[in-house]
Amino acid sequence: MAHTTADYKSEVKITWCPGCGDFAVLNALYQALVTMDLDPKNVVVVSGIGCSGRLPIFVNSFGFHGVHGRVLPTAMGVKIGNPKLTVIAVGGDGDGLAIGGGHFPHAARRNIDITYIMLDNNIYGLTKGQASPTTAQSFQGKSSPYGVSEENLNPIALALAYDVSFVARAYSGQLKHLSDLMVDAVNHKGFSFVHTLSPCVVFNDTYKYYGKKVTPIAPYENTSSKMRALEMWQDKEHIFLGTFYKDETRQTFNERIRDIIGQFPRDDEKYFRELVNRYA
Amino acid sequence: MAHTTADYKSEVKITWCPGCGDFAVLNALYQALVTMDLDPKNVVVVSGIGCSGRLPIFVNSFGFHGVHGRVLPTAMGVKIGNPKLTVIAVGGDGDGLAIGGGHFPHAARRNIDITYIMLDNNIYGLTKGQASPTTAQSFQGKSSPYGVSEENLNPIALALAYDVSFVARAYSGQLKHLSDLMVDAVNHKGFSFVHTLSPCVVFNDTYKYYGKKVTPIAPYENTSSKMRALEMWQDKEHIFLGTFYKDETRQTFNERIRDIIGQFPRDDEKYFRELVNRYA
Amino acid sequence: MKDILVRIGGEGGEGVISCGEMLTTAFARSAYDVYTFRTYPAEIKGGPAMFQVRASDAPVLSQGAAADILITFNEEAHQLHGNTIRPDGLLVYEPAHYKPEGTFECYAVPLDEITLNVVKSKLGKNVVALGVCSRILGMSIELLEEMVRDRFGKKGEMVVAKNIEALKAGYDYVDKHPFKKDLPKFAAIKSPIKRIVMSGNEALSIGAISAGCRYYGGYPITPASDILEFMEKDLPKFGGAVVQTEDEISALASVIGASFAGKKAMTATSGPGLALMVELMGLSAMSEIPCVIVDAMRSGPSTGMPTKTEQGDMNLAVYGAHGDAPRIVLAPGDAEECMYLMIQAFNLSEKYQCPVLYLTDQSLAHRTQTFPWPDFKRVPVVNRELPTEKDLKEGYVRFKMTDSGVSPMALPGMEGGCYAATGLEHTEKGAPNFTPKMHTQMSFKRARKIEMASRESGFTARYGAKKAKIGIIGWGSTQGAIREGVDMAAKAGIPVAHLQVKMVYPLPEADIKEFLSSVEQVIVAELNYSGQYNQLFRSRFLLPTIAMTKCEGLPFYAEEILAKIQAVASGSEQPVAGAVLSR
Amino acid sequence: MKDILVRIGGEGGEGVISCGEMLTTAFARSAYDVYTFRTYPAEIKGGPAMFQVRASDAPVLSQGAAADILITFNEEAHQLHGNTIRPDGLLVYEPAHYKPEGTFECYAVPLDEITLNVVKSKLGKNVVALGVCSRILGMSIELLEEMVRDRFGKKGEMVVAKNIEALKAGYDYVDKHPFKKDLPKFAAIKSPIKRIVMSGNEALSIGAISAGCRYYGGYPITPASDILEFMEKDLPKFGGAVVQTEDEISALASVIGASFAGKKAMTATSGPGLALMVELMGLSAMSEIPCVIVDAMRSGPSTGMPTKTEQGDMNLAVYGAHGDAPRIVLAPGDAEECMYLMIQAFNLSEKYQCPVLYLTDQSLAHRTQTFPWPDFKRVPVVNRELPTEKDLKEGYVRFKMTDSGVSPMALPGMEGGCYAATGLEHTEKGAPNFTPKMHTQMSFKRARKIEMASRESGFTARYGAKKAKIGIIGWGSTQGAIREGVDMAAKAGIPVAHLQVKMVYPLPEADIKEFLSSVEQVIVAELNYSGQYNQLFRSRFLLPTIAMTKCEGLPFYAEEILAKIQAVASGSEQPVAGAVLSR
Ligand SMILES: Cc1ncc(C[n+]2csc(CCOP(=O)(O)OP(=O)(O)O)c2C)c(N)n1
Ligand SMILES: Cc1ncc(C[n+]2csc(CCOP(=O)(O)OP(=O)(O)O)c2C)c(N)n1
Ligand code: SF4
Ligand code: SF4
Ligand SMILES: [Mg+2]
Ligand SMILES: [Mg+2]
Repeated sequence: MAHTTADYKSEVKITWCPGCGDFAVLNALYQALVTMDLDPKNVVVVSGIGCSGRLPIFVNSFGFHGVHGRVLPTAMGVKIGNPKLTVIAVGGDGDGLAIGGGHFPHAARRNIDITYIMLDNNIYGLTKGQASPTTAQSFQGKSSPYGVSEENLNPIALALAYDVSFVARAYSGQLKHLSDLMVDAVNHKGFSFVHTLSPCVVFNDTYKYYGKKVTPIAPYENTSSKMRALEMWQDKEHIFLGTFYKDETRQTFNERIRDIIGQFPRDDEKYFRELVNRYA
Repeated sequence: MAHTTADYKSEVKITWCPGCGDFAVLNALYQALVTMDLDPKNVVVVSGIGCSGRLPIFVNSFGFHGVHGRVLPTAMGVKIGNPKLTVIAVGGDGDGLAIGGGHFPHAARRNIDITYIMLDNNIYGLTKGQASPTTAQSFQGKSSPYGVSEENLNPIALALAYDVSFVARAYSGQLKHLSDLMVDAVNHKGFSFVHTLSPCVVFNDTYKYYGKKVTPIAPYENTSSKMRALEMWQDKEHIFLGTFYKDETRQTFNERIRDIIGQFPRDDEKYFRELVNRYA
Repeated sequence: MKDILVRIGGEGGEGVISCGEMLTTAFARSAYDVYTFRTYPAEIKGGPAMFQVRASDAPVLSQGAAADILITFNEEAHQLHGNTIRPDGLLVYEPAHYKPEGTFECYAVPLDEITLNVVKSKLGKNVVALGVCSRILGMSIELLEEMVRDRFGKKGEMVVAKNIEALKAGYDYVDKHPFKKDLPKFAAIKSPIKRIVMSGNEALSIGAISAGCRYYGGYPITPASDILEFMEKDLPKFGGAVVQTEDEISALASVIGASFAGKKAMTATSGPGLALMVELMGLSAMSEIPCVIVDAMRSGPSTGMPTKTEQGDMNLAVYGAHGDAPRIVLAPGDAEECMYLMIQAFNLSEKYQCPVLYLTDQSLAHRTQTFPWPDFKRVPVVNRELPTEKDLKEGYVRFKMTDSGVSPMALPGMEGGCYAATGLEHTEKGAPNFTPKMHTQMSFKRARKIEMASRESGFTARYGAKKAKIGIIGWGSTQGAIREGVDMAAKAGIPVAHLQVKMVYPLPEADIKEFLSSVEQVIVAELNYSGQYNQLFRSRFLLPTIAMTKCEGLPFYAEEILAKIQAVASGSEQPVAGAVLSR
Repeated sequence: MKDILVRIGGEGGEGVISCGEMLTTAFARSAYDVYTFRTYPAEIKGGPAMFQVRASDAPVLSQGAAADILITFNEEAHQLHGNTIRPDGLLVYEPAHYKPEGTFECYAVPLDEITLNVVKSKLGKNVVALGVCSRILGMSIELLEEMVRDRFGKKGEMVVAKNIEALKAGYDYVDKHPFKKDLPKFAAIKSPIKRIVMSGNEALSIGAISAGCRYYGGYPITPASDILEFMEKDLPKFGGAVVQTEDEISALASVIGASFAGKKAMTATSGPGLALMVELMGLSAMSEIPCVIVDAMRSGPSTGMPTKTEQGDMNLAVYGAHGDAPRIVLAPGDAEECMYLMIQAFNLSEKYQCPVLYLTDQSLAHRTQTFPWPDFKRVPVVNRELPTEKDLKEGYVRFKMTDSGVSPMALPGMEGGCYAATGLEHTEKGAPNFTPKMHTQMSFKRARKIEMASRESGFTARYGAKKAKIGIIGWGSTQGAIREGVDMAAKAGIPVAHLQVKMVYPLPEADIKEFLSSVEQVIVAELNYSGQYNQLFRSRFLLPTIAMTKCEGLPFYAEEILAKIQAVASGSEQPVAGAVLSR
């Protein structure tokens, strides 16, 4: 019997603020899981710390709400620990681009077969409103009374430079598209990144701004062209939604590990003997 | 009286292996300091840990041989601590792209007015030969007996995605060019990055490989075109040497700080009174 | 003596906190002392909010326990806090919502209705409640009006007028509907002391600025984020720079960098961030570069309970290093101490060229307390020793062996001062050196400085009896609750001596030994599970102590201290002994 | 009893190390026990190299001090090590380089010349030296030839032949030029025990694999890098995966992730890396996910002396956490223990679902020692408790309160087992919960598990006298030197009891108390500046101890232990007392 969204809802009360973009992401995820009809017991949602980081707690599947910024290496460990699992990493813009920014390129290098959904609200939500690496310089908030001193990062640009094999962007304001993209990302063979614009209605409500700026990537765009993807990133007029780039020809990390292990037909006793004999 | 290279040489015996690419970088730096005629006492060379990280110890200036991977935030602290200093950050590919990879985008966002020379030898030298984030996948070494499982990163691509305001590449095999580029980088207003190919002759001798592959960036190239720089990165045939991209129109971090502070004419007593009065 | 506890409960967003804060300021401006406490809901926004203020004409030492007055904005608040009213207390409730019962007096105030009638919106409810409160407490309406003006002035005359109307409506309601209970009145009294009300975080930030801190690097984390925000806003006024870094590692790296360049610099964080700073604390110790690290502790381990208090990071602060990396660990006891001890933190860091950790906790960080208008000259500022002209001319030796272990530190820009700081073991000149002799000597040098610091005076405070059977030792934010518990015990006929230790590490041995020689049994009280300071203490003094620990995310209540003292006095609580040797 | 120490010195790159290693294997194959030691130059490549091997027909307990034979490849080696030859020792020197003098016998061997003549290149010098050595020691040429074949076989017959020629040339030279000194001969003896020679790092890697470790995540760092390299090469043969991560934080994060998914997983690092793992150690403790962390300690603080030994990370291992994050800390005493205790490390981690730290140090990590062919069945493998069918069907409760504190752990893929692990405080079901009651209960649960672990037996080892005035306690790599020192003291007429503690934390109380009741004074010996274990010990047992510390980057010498024992026996060293209370 196919699963329904109810199967993926956990018993824990959701603590997000009314209107938070993260609700849409959670609902899109429920919907995507229904679409893929995945058994909750074979799904692990891994996160860091933040409002967005609470997401796994609200999903009835296995979940791992780890520490701030370490969602990608933790998720990698889970996926290597049991390659049969569907592993979905979620986390905020602070979690993934500030404290955890160092792990992103390496997940990409490994092409580890997990999906990374970044819930980008252009703010530190859980700590109540400090500027994040994607906050606009003009933003005057608690930690930026005179505006933000740093220019903001573009997560799509980073993903392209890191050679992530599936690079896409979605928006909490377009739940169906977000959910479909999640399905594509999870089905992608390799590391997939869904940059998700998910406004924080309390500390940096960008719904209006994004509502005006977002533009779907035209269906005729060639998602296998890196140069075209780079051009789209350089476009300062539009905030494109959809799949920027996709490459399924590359080996995944688990395949790579499988190949190395595969060179050695199972025979523990023999290998122990050989191992010890090296020292005799 | 103008300085000579002797003024910049420290008393400490150099511990690098004969033939190491880092000698060229050190000599190029001595030369660059002579060219700019900088007073040793106003120069701070900051580093992380690695063979390359030892560099400041061999320079007669102020130096800071910090911990592994933290050269950029340390150097930023020095530059903010005393904006009059010339701050040069140096470190390895492991130091800057593995453990310290998370700091690079943020130094770029701040456009902090320091120069970052990455001594890329495509290996972990000091720990004796493990693969680094820039090691080719085909490399079979101590930590990669079956080849490297990860694809390698391209530091120029990262710098461009991070919007570093001066992006260049040099090579230990071309000392004069390296030294000239260092001068350009130090003179650049803002954060400058010199990706320096500096082979490790013991664990991954790439002199021959690079000798064949390096190609100067044509003098007619427009260094203010990001798209052109992105194209050059995408070029898999050549390893370009020279300045990929340069933007001096952006405010530096120290300027930004100066502007904020500048809003408040010095009057400590008044501000203390106001401060405390808030709580009365 | 007047001593009252007002607790206000409602839904987050209804203005419970701002009502409480204004009431607090009103007390302070009337020259009473206050001590506030609040809880944080699990929800990011909304959820049940609680704010309480205890006020007295004598110093207030702790948050207090049972409420004299409980003001509920809704029924949930009554469900959550109804059992915390004194049996003879006063409950202010909203008759439209529910009908309470109890031994206490139930005083109906239709807050919603009054608000709707006067302000024509739900938004002024907290100001109406403030009016009700202040009238109940016998405060003058003029004082309250002034406060409303101060608070809303920026928003324009319209807003001020509306709020004053709301305030008066609450005030008038009480006038027209008298309650029965006989409560002390808190009319303004004359006092030579101008009081300010500050949280621990605010006080220490001001202390840091006055100590000369001119660089702050930090990463947001509850409950330390407001230090970052304070500095972002105010440090530039003093010519200082602030960077919100990409993580805690870079925060401390930048602090050490700035300090190397000659600036006094600090960071602030909480447990998870401190955990990430361990490697760099070692660098500061090894390269002898001063830095100050504030840890506003919260419940751990791991992410734990971010909005709850705990003193669980002492071990990490004292022992958090690979290798022996001596440092100094301080812990202020109340908001005022947060300010002055912070100056000492910078002084010690500069004097001994080492990391100084500064342990507060969520309760101290966020509670507000009254104290007198600060006198910054009380603690003279100390700066690091710089090399003399002669030192620089005659071949500068950065890590010169001296009796105190302290060597003059050259700053970039000083002619003749060039050296390279390093985390490697090094010679006196700073060159890497791995010989047994050098490592032993330099380890001694680093430890020596901390030994010198242990001899600094003024880092303990005694309270209670001069000599007593029972002694109680505490550190940090528990100061007030312990003092109050000791006072209670004295009243109950049990004299107790109390030692508050402000320098957690190294141990201020002379003071502690003197204290020990004046008592027969020692209780070591602290807010963590394992009794971390107790372990440190026992290890040095080899005495069987009685550990008093609490691991609930809450501060001590004075009553708990009293109960423990009584248990020890009656012999029902015994010290934990060690082992015995043969013979 | 035969007991010999051969020290070889030369320039890095001349084959000093490989010569020593082959000699070591030759001893082991001849059924002698060996214990090696080497130093690392400051230079990345080149610089002075030293390798020594001590061999005996009885167990070898420490590296030894004075050399019976010193083989110098060049004059610098003599300058560096000349003063470490016994007065009656044998110095092998290169007459082309220098002419030594001393009470010892100076035996000229023109290594360079022989090598040039035979191998026609400088490269075979180390094999010539090996021939010289083996002849001096009375080993059979056949054994040596076999070894050369084993070592160079992969490089082809030509290379083997050349090396055998070199070997023989050295051997023959000694035959033709007899030396005078009377040395024990090390001809192969018959032994029922097949010996292997392994370093601590190698032994613990094999132990981990046999414990069932199937995921390794690590970042290179001296002196732990070779564990990573070992695993990269060999773990795949057992179906395991290895990742060289981008840093230590991600190493431990990935280990915890893999363990959550059901794999036994580990990482290895040294001090600076351990410092970065502190936050995640707390996560492992809080979310009760097993993991094993090896710390091959080196001299600190900070970058310190990366190639030198120290036991300076104990504090960080035991106390490195914000909040109370109980864990287990083990420390093996020699190479063989590295192997078996590693199985216990995994067992305890699985059994108690907590982090287990495993402390070795540079000297133990890199020295090689002989021990019998391993019997992996000696330590049965323990796996974590999984929920039963019933547990899963009846509404799975991840953190169920139990007497032992341990709750069955569901793995992803298990029907009915869904839960979310979190670093937040949580209910039994795992849902975030910040109530005082839950935090107290869960803190108790986590601590309870470690208390249970402290009652596990077999984590101490006694040596020496059963009852004695003097007791000496040590932990980790110092085991052998202490035992040898105790033996020496016994010979000198001072009986001493020794307790080696393999479980550093929690304290194996029963065993320690029993030991304490058998001695009158206690020395606590360790290789760090502040006496870290001594503090931990004193804190629990409240006994005035005599700390024996050394902070030189070098292991203890048995002679130093003896000297300390003598000082204590003579009364010239007194225990450090605590404080006194009134009364
Ligand atoms: C090591 C560490 N540092 C800081 C924090 C405090 N903290 C919690 S969430 C967060 C950032 C939240 O921003 P983001 O990652 O964008 O998530 P959001 O709440 O916006 O969804 C921070 C700084 C922490 N938990 N751990
Ligand atoms: C926290 C920490 N982890 C690991 C190390 C060990 N380590 C020292 S240098 C180094 C990497 C060296 O590679 P790279 O940065 O490329 O510098 P190189 O030696 O090649 O110049 C490592 C892993 C360390 N010193 N500190
Ligand atoms: S604070 Fe912002 S991001 Fe967090 S739950 Fe509320 S709206 Fe969402
Ligand atoms: S190991 Fe490599 S990088 Fe290091 S000094 Fe030698 S040649 Fe240079
Ligand atoms: Mg965010
Ligand atoms: Mg390198």
